[in-house]
Amino acid sequence: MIQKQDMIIVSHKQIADHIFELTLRGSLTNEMTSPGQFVHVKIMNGSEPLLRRPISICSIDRENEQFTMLYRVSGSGSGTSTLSQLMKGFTVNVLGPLGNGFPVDELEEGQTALLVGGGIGVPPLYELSKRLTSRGVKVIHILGFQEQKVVFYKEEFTALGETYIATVDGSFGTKGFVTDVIDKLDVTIDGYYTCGPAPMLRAVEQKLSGVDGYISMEQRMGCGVGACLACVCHVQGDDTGTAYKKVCSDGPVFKSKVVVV
Amino acid sequence: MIQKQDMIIVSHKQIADHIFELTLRGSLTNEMTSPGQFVHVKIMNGSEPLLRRPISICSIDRENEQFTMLYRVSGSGSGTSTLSQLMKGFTVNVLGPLGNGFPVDELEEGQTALLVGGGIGVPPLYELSKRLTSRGVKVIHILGFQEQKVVFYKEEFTALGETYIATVDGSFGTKGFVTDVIDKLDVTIDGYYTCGPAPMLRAVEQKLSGVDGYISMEQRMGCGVGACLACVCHVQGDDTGTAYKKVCSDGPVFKSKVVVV
Amino acid sequence: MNRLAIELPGLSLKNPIMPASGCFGFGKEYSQFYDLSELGAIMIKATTKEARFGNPTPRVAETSSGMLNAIGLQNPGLDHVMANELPWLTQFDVPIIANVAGSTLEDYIDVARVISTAENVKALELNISCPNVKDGGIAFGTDPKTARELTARVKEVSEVPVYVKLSPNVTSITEMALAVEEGGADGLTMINTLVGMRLDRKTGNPIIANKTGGLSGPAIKPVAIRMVYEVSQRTALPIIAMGGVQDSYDVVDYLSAGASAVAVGTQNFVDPFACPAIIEDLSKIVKEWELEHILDLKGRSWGKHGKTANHRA
Amino acid sequence: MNRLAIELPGLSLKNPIMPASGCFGFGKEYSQFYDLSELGAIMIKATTKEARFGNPTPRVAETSSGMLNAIGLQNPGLDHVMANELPWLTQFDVPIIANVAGSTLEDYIDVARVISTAENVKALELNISCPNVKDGGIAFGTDPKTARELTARVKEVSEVPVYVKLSPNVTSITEMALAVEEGGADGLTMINTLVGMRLDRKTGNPIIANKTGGLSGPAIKPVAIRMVYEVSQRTALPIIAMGGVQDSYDVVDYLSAGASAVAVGTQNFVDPFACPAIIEDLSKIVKEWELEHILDLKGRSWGKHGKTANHRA
Ligand SMILES: Cc1cc2nc3c(=O)[nH]c(=O)nc-3n(C[C@H](O)[C@H](O)[C@H](O)COP(=O)(O)OP(=O)(O)OC[C@H]3O[C@@H](n4cnc5c(N)ncnc54)[C@H](O)[C@@H]3O)c2cc1C
Ligand SMILES: Cc1cc2nc3c(=O)[nH]c(=O)nc-3n(C[C@H](O)[C@H](O)[C@H](O)COP(=O)(O)OP(=O)(O)OC[C@H]3O[C@@H](n4cnc5c(N)ncnc54)[C@H](O)[C@@H]3O)c2cc1C
Ligand SMILES: Cc1cc2nc3c(=O)[nH]c(=O)nc-3n(C[C@H](O)[C@H](O)[C@H](O)COP(=O)(O)O)c2cc1C
Ligand SMILES: Cc1cc2nc3c(=O)[nH]c(=O)nc-3n(C[C@H](O)[C@H](O)[C@H](O)COP(=O)(O)O)c2cc1C
Ligand code: FES
Ligand code: FES
Repeated sequence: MIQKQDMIIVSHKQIADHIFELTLRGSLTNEMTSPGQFVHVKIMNGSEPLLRRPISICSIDRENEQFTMLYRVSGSGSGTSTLSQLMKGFTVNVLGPLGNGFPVDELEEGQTALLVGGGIGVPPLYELSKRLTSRGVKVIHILGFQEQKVVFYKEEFTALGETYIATVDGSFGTKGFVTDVIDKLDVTIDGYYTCGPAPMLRAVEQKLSGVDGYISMEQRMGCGVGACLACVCHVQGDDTGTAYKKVCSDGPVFKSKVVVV
Repeated sequence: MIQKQDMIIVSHKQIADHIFELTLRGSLTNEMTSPGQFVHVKIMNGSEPLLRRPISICSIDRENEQFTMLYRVSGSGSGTSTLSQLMKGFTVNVLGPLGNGFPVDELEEGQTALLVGGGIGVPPLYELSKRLTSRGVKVIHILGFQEQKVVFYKEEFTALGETYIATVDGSFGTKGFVTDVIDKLDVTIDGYYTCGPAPMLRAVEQKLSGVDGYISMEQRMGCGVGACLACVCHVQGDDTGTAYKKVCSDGPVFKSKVVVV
Repeated sequence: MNRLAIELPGLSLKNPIMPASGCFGFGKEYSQFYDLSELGAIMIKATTKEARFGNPTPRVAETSSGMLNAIGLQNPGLDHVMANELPWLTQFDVPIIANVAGSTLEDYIDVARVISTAENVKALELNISCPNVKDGGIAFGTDPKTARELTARVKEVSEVPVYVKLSPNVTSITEMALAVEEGGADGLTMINTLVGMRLDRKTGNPIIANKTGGLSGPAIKPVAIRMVYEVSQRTALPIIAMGGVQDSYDVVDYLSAGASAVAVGTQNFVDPFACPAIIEDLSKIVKEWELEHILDLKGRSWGKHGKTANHRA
Repeated sequence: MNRLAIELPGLSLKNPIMPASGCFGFGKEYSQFYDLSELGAIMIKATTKEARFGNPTPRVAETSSGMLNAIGLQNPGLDHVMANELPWLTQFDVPIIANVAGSTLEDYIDVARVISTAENVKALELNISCPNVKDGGIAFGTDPKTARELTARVKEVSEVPVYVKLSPNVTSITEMALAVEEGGADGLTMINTLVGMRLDRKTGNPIIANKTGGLSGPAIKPVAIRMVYEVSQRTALPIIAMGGVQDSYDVVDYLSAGASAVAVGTQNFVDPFACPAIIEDLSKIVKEWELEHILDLKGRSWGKHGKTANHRA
């Protein structure tokens, strides 16, 4: 069930250049079912900033009724920059969990999953990876970033499985894009999961076209619950031009080849 | 000199129903010269709330470079309600000191000053009273409030001189208005100083028409520095209708009988 | 007596609060949050004759205390709305106001004729003010003569009362209001969005794919209040007002300005529970302020001009 | 080369930033904060033939990300401005744009004829868009024919180039722009305020004594950007843009939309140091973005339509 709740800031810290890790506590956590879902965050009371911000759930701690999200501060004066100033003890109003996440039971114990993340698309793969590994699925992570100073969660992912980092400028890991790493992989992939900028998603979908996969989409949102039609995308193979999916409520995760990335 | 400064919240607490006491530190304090001046406070960065809030200086602590203001939270969603949530350690942007305060050297040692305040017009009289008493002027305070629960600074004023409280509903002190207390006073007043709602100011000016006095005006403001002409008032005895004074920069304190209250 | 109930042409409202068109879909999504029967009414998403995909994305952008949208009248088309959306809504005890859009006079007439026959559609809202599609009726919304004509023609075919939704992007909204009143409108809804634009700081390109969009939210409330204040004193038509409503005090403002009911748009996105929360708060206000009826507030801002007809139930 | 300097009809600007009329008085107050010679220009408070007290108070009210004002063209009158304000401003090395207001065609002509002779007045700004006084020229600002006529007549008497300040409260601001262009205007300034209103929650009465006021500040920026975007692509006239500018990125937005210079209004009240801060930040942007000139940004938002004349110094 989608709930709305003032959640308490349990911890809030910067973990890379412009990247923050925020942990919130509240019973809303109990509603979170699948990795890849997101929450819609109201940053201050009142009218400024007006709209909620969609942020992926990065990890869930049921026991302590808390979950963590990672977010990028997009510039001075942005909503996320205000968010980054809120301190432990304050509350943040959360609407969620929203949308449909990555299915974790499509792969069996012993099979291999490839998780491909780009930039601020990396966070939702973390809870996913925890779920997959706990089912005995072997995970390979390929994480792409612009440059070294924005790399985050390398240790966390490495603890769960093989982890490759690519940076566009080569300042860390492989120089280039996540697809450059995929090219060099020499294993059989039974399924893939990807989240990141659209060009990356397209490249991954194309490169792994023989494999079943899941793609998490991003789109500017109004309501986050399927009512405003701000976040629609076209459907592959639709001739009428009027078929559509809503990223917020039909997605954000779609089976590959379903929507036009 | 008027300055603009991010000042640090040194202490911030509620002292009566909806009434807060806020102490700020910063070198801007050194510019504060006369009691009755005010500061213009920007409550949050960004566009909401947009305008600064004019708040009187209540007391000045030069030694520690800090000053105190008292303010009333005017309702949920108001700027002052947001202000009241800011905690020790945060900063508030202050523009000031603004305007012209009460002259303290018009009265000699041994003379008697009557200080009449109404509601949230009481605060500036506190620094004024400290200055007057330190010059050996005898002060009598008459402070009017709506009801007991919004009464504040009774002890502080009492420590400086005779203090009468009037409440409209009689729940504390004399029942009625400050003018009811004035009626009962049996002393010679050498000068008066008053700040509060316009009807009170008018009543005081009329009742003490034989005495020299100073009146602090309130008006909705834009700029606070004399540029926008939001805060004008008419001038007594002006036939042209075009003469005016600006509350922010010509006032807020005017000699009695100068402006139309 | 229900002190919040209101009678307007075609509409018996439990309370003066309803979600604004385009901000509530056809109700399904918000039905997970509360019982839609709590609402005064529901203004459903604009319906056109044929299904429309609408504009390319991005379709929304945030601005200071506001948002821009250029959805572009995406909707499943008249037949689908008649066959699916409206029947689904009959499970709730709430009148539906059907927002009707089109590119030509005939489009409006065709949609109005059919949709006004649905059992739960109690009124039409002619959207002659959508700024986001070239053929979205905005031409009807800026020219008094065309607006009057359109209203009159739709009135001929509609089975239910017709409200006309006015655009704020005009020199005189009062002139438009008087024109549609002459055309036979039963009520007014106002305001639709102001045309605006936001650019990406880095590239300088418009953020919204459609370039311009409609500005809604608290930023436009002062403009909307002024227009309701002006129009309500010049026409006899009841006004359902909207623009930047966030809480019950905003509703009080609109009633004070002269509206008879109030719609909530953008705030549904900010808080999906906005409408029931406002309704609850209005009940409290009526009690605390000791009002016989919420419409005692109607037209308070007019000063000495006296009161017009009110619409208490 | 000064990468911020701009040449416009009558105006050699050190940079594209100037305070907007009515938000800076005649400069005296802000001269305590910084050297006014740093500014690109100064748009002084509207001047009318006779001294005016303006409207009763309260004259301002805050709204979401905006403010309403109804000052009512208070000013000391033409003679006083000529004898005191303008001579005082000659101590600064900054061109003055004189905002001219009136109730009749003759008023405008009389003020323009005289004020345009002051040595530091390098351009006039015809205020045909003040929404706050019944006789404040708004009639000129909403009717294209009258606006064209007024422009033409003022042009006949003015010693300096004439800019016309457009009102956003019209159905088509482009139509107004084209009309004054036809009338011989040398440039446009836009936008003036949107007419709005705020009510007191408790009493329901308008907060502003004049009832309605002009809405300014960040709330109106999306509307202003859209209008500049539209008008700049349709006229050859340079535009000095305004509406909700808070920082240098807002200036970038206006230039991208098609403006040639930018005025700062309400933000002066929020931060008296706003103008010099923005100018400094613009210098940084020019460097960081490796622009040859700030006007390289002009019209970036137009897409493939190509560029018009720019106004680099
Ligand atoms: C399903 C989903 C999951 C996401 N998960 C994460 C995450 O885990 N971590 C993270 O840092 N970011 C995530 N994003 C992107 C994040 O929503 C934006 O970066 C953020 O909204 C930008 O807000 P701002 O206050 O920084 O920027 P502003 O410029 O102040 O935002 C202005 C408006 O534009 C919208 N907006 C701006 N950029 C984007 C964008 N890229 N996508 C969607 N809306 C945008 C904002 O939501 C806001 O409405 C996710 C987006 C979606 C759709
Ligand atoms: C010279 C001067 C000194 C003042 N000193 C004090 C003081 O020491 N303590 C104190 O509590 N109050 C003082 N006030 C009044 C104080 O400025 C207002 O109560 C406050 O601005 C209200 O803001 P808000 O955020 O609570 O209300 P909101 O309703 O959010 O305010 C909206 C707008 O209206 C303006 N406004 C609302 N009420 C008033 C008012 N009564 N006077 C002026 N502007 C108003 C606000 O400044 C703001 O621009 C003083 C006012 C003036 C002019
Ligand atoms: C995303 C979105 C979609 C809208 N779609 C419609 C629509 O289909 N038909 C219509 O008449 N108005 C539409 N509107 C306008 C609203 O109904 C309303 O008039 C406007 O948003 C002002 O109210 P608000 O400030 O409460 O949102 C839409 C507004 C938004 C934000
Ligand atoms: C208090 C105030 C007074 C104004 N007076 C005038 C005026 O005298 N003449 C004029 O042309 N515009 C006047 N304006 C409009 C501004 O010049 C400007 O066009 C408008 O405020 C939008 O810019 P902003 O959002 O940056 O304030 C005034 C605006 C304000 C806020
Ligand atoms: S964000 Fe509103 S439908 Fe997806
Ligand atoms: S507040 Fe601007 S002149 Fe006084």
